[in-house]
Amino acid sequence: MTGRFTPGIAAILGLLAIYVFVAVLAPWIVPHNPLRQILLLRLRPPLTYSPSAGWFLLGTDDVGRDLLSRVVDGARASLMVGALSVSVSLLSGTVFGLLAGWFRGWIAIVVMRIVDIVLSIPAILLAVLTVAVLGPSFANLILVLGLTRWPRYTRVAYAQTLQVATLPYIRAAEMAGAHAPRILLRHILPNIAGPLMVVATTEFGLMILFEAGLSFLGLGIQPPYPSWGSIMSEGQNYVASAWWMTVFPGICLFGVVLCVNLLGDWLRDRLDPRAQSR
Amino acid sequence: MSAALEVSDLRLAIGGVNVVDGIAFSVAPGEVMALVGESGCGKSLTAQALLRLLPRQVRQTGGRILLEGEDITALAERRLRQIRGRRISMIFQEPQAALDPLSPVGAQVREASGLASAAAREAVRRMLAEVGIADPDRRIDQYPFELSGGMCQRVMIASALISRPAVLVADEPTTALDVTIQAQILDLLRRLAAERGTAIVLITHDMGVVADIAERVAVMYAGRIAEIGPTAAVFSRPRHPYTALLLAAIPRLADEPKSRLAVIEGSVPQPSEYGAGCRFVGRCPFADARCNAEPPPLLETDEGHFSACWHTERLA
Amino acid sequence: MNPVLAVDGLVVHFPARHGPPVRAVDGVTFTVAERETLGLVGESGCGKTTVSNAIVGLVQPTGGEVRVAGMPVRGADRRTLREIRAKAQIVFQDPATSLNPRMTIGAAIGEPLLVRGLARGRELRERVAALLTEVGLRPEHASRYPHQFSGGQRQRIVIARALALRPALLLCVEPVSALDVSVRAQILNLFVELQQSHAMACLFVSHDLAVVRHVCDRVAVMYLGHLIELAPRDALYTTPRHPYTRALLAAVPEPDPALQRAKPRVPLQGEIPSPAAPPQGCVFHTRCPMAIAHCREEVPAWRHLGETIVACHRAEETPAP
Amino acid sequence: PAPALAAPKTKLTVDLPNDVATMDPQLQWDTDSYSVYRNIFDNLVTRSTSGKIVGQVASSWHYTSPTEIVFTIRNDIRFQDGSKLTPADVVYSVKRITNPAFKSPQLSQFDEITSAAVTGPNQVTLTTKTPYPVLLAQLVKLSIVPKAYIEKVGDTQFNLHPIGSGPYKLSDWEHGVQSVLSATPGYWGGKQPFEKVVFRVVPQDATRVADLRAGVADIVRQITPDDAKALQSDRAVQVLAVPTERVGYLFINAEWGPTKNVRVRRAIAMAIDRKGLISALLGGYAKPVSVVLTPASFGYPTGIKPWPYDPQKAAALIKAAGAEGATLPFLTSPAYPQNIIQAIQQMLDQVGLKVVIHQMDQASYLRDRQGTPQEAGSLAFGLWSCACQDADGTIWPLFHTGSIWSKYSNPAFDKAVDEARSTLDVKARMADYHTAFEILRKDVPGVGLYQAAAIYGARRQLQWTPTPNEAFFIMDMKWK
Amino acid sequence: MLRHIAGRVGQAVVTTFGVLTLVFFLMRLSGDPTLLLVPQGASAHQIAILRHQLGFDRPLIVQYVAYLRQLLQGNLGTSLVQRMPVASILGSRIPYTIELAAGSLVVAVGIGIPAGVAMAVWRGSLVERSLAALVFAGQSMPTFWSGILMILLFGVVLGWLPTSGVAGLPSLIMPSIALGALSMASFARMTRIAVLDELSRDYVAAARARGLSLGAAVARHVARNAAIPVVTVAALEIGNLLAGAVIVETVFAWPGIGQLAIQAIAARDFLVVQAIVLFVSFVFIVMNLLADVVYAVIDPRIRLSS
Ligand SMILES: Nc1ncnc2c1ncn2[C@@H]1O[C@H](COP(=O)(O)OP(=O)(O)OP(=O)(O)O)[C@@H](O)[C@H]1O
Ligand SMILES: Nc1ncnc2c1ncn2[C@@H]1O[C@H](COP(=O)(O)OP(=O)(O)OP(=O)(O)O)[C@@H](O)[C@H]1O
Ligand SMILES: [Mg+2]
Ligand SMILES: [Mg+2]
Repeated sequence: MTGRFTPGIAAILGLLAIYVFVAVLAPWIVPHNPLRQILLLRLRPPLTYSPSAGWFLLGTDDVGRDLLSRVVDGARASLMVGALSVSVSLLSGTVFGLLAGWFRGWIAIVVMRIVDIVLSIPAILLAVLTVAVLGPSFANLILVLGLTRWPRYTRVAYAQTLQVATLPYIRAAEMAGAHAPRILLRHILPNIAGPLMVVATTEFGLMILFEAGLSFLGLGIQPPYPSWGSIMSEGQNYVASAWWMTVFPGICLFGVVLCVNLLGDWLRDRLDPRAQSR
Repeated sequence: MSAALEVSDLRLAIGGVNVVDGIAFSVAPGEVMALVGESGCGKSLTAQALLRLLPRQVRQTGGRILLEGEDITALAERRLRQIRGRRISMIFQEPQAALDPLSPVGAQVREASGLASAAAREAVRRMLAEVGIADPDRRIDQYPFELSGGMCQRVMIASALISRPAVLVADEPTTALDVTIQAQILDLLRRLAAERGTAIVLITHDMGVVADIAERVAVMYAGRIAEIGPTAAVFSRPRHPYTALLLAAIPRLADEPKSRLAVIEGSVPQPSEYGAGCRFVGRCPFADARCNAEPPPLLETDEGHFSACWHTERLA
Repeated sequence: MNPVLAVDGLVVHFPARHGPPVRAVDGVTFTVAERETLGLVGESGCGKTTVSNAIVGLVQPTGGEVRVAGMPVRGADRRTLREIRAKAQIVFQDPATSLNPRMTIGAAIGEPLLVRGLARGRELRERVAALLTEVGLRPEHASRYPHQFSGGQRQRIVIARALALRPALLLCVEPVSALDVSVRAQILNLFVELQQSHAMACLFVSHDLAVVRHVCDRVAVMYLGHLIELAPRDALYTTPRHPYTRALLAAVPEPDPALQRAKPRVPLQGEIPSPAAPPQGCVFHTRCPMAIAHCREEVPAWRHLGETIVACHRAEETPAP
Repeated sequence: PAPALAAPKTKLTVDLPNDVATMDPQLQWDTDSYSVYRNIFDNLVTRSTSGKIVGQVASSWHYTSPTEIVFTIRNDIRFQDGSKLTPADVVYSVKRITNPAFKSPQLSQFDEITSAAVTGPNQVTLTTKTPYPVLLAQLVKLSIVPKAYIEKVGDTQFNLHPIGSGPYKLSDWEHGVQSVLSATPGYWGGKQPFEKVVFRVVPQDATRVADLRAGVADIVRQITPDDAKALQSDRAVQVLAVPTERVGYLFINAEWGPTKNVRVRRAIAMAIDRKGLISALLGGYAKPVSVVLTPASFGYPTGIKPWPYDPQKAAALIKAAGAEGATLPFLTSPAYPQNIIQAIQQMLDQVGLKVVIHQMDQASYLRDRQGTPQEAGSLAFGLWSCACQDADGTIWPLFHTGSIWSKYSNPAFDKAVDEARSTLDVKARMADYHTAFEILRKDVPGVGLYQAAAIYGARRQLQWTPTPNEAFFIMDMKWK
Repeated sequence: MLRHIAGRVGQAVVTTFGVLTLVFFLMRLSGDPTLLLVPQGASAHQIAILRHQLGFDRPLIVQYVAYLRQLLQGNLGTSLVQRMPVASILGSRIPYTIELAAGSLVVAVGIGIPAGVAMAVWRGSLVERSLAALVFAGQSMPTFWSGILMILLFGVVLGWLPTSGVAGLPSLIMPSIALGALSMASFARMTRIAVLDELSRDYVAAARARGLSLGAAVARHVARNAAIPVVTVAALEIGNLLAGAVIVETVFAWPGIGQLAIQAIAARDFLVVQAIVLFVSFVFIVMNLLADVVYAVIDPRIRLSS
């Protein structure tokens, strides 16, 4: 992989950096307390000014909270959901895939059967079920998303491991006398990381959307804390009367999903040498 | 006798670097001309340029390609389509990869014939028989995976020759094959050139193959032709230090075992490392300031034998 | 004197998903003595790679026995296998894929020493530096990654890694086939030098008869999983006994137009049969210009003709050179 | 798409948030199922528009003793299969729902009844364990089912193809899609206003409103106050709202956590701005209540003042109780209005508590809320309706010692509600409930917030007055 | 081929069994439906009675064995909430589910695959970029939002399409688009990659060297080769379209099994949930088998080597 960056990818990374920056700094840059309700000022349109409370640039929500502050603060939850749940499933999925691909035999059979099992329950059902069992908390939300999505990584890691394991340098490591953990971690993992990262970027956006879906079903981020998904699902009954409640978080969500997906496609094209020619 | 193919000053660039830099050669009908050189020197790009099928990143920045006297460098894609496979065709290094795994080989040969169904089948059958495929009636409906590498290469050759093109470009047609099969394929090419008068541009990096089949040989180094001439002359009296060293570096059955082979120190430069002068300069025993500064022109040293070296005389 | 490597009746079958198993290696016997280099030649798919993999336990033999420095490879447990691999090292064909692209070459060369606890820290660095020098590279290259080297240099690195444990046996599987002509000579020279300085036993696998002749003392010829001829170098090249060996020698194009065009041109007919369904009798009879009815029925026994061992019913009729 | 304004429409299209769970009226008691099957079956007694209990299948009744009540059954009623409705059917209906083996979820509403018997040509006598004043109110929910038919086809078939004596019969039930009712000719109660009634299942609030505005539906159940407000600008539709017997209340755990301290509970009661909630979030569609009961129910006390809204005093009280910054888990589920819960949370936070919302799915919520005091959290918001319009159905289960909902125990309160439960004397009951509510005011195991409204959106031409018990009786509707 | 199919079916049985077991225990860990079935004022004693009657006080393993036994007799049981045979509940929903899945598949395949091919063939051009924007738009809007927007626009404001319900083709359009958008994105990406992959192979160059235009080479050779990975995605996607449509079904009041599943989970209607999961894994199995058949039709290596 050469480190050549096109202007497009620089813009994407820049935008993502801004998102992360805003999310991290949210507590210091929000104009209002994102949780503070002013019931008398509910459902106000963008650019509302109140002499007592000041400007509400993006308007207010259905209990009179500043939408801008909530969208900014919600970036944190949404990005965290994306990042953490992807990490959880990436980590567990990769470990299983590596083990199955390396040891093959019954380990692979068991792991890949479990993968089939989890994959053949629609993710949203599995998520709802698991939230119902575990109860909703941020940690459980991450766990649930991780639990339902790890098989995707396992499949990729498995296929890649099978492929890489036949390469001569793995043979050479065996010849050197390296034990399985070393081969897996030092030799195979770094070389299958690329395709896994590609999956991870696609999943990142999906996870944010997934949380929005769970919020719609009332099982996402715990109120009153905002995430883009929960803001939008609170706003879905006001699509006609208070469009701003869904449009602004929607735009943010669109931006992030777009960026990470473009990043993923870029990575994929970079990492696949064949896609470069012709 | 006019040339079947005449290439002059061909230049191909990738991202501003001339990877192929002013190549010229011609091939007469019925002649086999070999293009040899190390990996990455631009052989395949040259071959692709001859059919105007260059990869997206590669642009032709100069030169002319005359196919039976007609300049095809400026032709539109639609006209080119009528030329490719009809008047100039190509066979590839990996015969199995160059055939669509999902369609029967007969259909792929027919594709090149441009004939309608009933007549086509018979033509394909005859062509397959001509390239030495036993039992063509059965093979015609088989898929590439059911054929061995050698047979696939024959199918490729059949599909390349079914429209009786004037020129056949063969890019390392035997590298992926076993020596005994290679001998069969080379025999076949030799025969076809002789019988049909097809001009063959044979790309290879195997000096043995060149010695076996080519009447003339062009030795490429880093995107340029170092030496070109009749095969016998080039092998017996190489006029370029690269050719000379290359020939000396090959172990031969007649050599003393375990003797030290001559080596060319260093490795082929990357296109990004090309300097202003001779591209062999970093590895050449004769290199001097002039070699560094000025690219040597390709000059005739003997009858039909050209070399691009400032020090040709030192090899005599 | 005990041979460093003894292969005795080695059989390796790969089970196939559909149909009969692939008989990749079907009864191969030979030995390699100390300081000796044995060449193993044959066409693609004849089982050369499988033999070498079986020797170091990278594939499990179906039958027969392999001993490296006296240790049986078949059924070896993990620890013995590790020990065997300390004695026998492999150089693979493609230097590009033989090195982990995400590991510095210093780490790659030092890995055998490190994971076996033979050296670490400074000592490891010094030994890696010495190995690099030995194969003609510079110690400061240790911190670079494989993609920063040319093919020839990479093959040197791979050889350095194989030498790290000072093996008694070096298996070279097509070590120069992926290299350019000009670089190939460098590696062959290095190989001949190492042979002399290290006094190793070598198994040199290749399909290039000229290269094998250049570096080997004895040569074994395989066809379709079977060993068909085994002879000292000069005997093989001057008086090949098996019709296949002869055909092979005839098919190698000599890089000399005068010589090459003077060669008799009688290429072998037909295709190589599938190792999943090898012919009855002599495996070569389908393509053999000398085949008679007997060849189709009976597997030829080993014959000793001078120093040559050959498996052909008509070996005695071989025309004199 | 249905035409919006065809003048003499004989079809009524209704959007309900949920599908009918069962058509068997004795199996399910949710508002959506009831909205449909109420029209297929007649009940023993019913409530008039003014809320008074009046006869339906029974024309009259009288107590022969405090535990014995005799109903006179009308003899002009026929089931939809043509057979006559007899006292035996009434007895069968009672016995069926009170038979434990039948596993009716409504069993506990009727299990005070110990026997039912035909005691005359048109007479049925019910006997209760003890004097049971709420009996009639409960019998409002007793649909009369045909004995012979059920015995013939079995419970499962009956559920799929119910036959009742009501104004409409089920002509098609596409599960999850819609139920279609058509008018039964010669209904004893008079001519039906529509030939056909279609109940569609539309779970999403916004979609129901869209259906109404696009003319796909004529009347939609359960819309939000905000939607109601928005609909007022649409000239083609109207909003029909009625205060119901459903009370919005805040449960406070008196047996666990910081709220074990009564001063904290009182502070909570004083921290909540009922009027603010109602005007801002409920668009005025609700009325404040002073206790955990609505005026639509028997027993609503006069003269009991709720704790005044006084955040300063509340904060001081919490400080005094040493509960400043205490963490209060607030259990809830998506079934409850989120904005109200979040508003309450903020109100309590402002007086120095730290309220943490635990939102889970309804089943888990019920499991925890009805579990041990430790599991039940400190707070929960509820919307309670017993469908009997009697205090007994509300404060007994909510606060009586040992009830699964109750995390509170006070013998004096228990005594008052127990007494009110076993006398038929209206005055005595009123007094008992007054006592009980006094105790609740003092102990604050819960805070009554508001009397919820049922809000319907309908085409402007539809004429109907919704009732406090949320019965959806088509006979009361008509086109203008 | 037969042996292969037998093997597949064997795997499928294991998978189904696993799914069922997982869901069985997961459901029961989350509590039982008794509390949802009793009226609000029920006492602890009454709840205990009902729980006993429903059999939820038995050890889990006993319940599990009983369920399996019943299942082996081909009996899916009776819904606790609806008191109806689960088979008939499911049966009434499946046609709608299939209808919606088919509709969204038409959207997903009809837009996704051509878009993917175009993106690969015109790689790096404006065409690719504008199609990518479409794909990403489809992939980054929560369906509940895009659904309601569509309802308001096409249903209420323009009045072109019914706002909800199942009245024939017009009412299928919006839910199909809302649901198909996400899959459309998957198909487009997958197709793009598969086609790019194939375009870089020698046989494409060889076909062009024979005089085929790029378009003809794509149509004759690339399309079929690229179809193999796409078929794999299709098998997975169809499964997701079936029961993953929860939100779209809720928004559009579409009575599919996704909505049923969520309601059944909320009501802890165990048997219904289990039956749905059985159905979905059955569909997965059928889809995978179908994919195998398609592979065999497309690929002679599979067809002829067995
Ligand atoms: N599609 C491409 N994109 C970028 N660079 C390319 C492309 N194709 C070839 N090149 C570069 O052009 C140069 C010449 O390549 P070419 O394939 O013609 O070499 P070759 O002589 O055929 O080598 P080989 O013997 O390995 O086939 C090399 O440096 C190669 O890296
Ligand atoms: N892991 C395997 N599974 C199944 N068949 C195999 C396996 N490895 C090798 N074979 C088959 O065994 C036969 C011998 O293979 P091997 O790689 O040893 O040949 P080779 O002589 O090294 O050929 P080449 O010159 O092409 O490298 C071939 O037909 C090959 O297809
Ligand atoms: Mg090439
Ligand atoms: Mg090999």
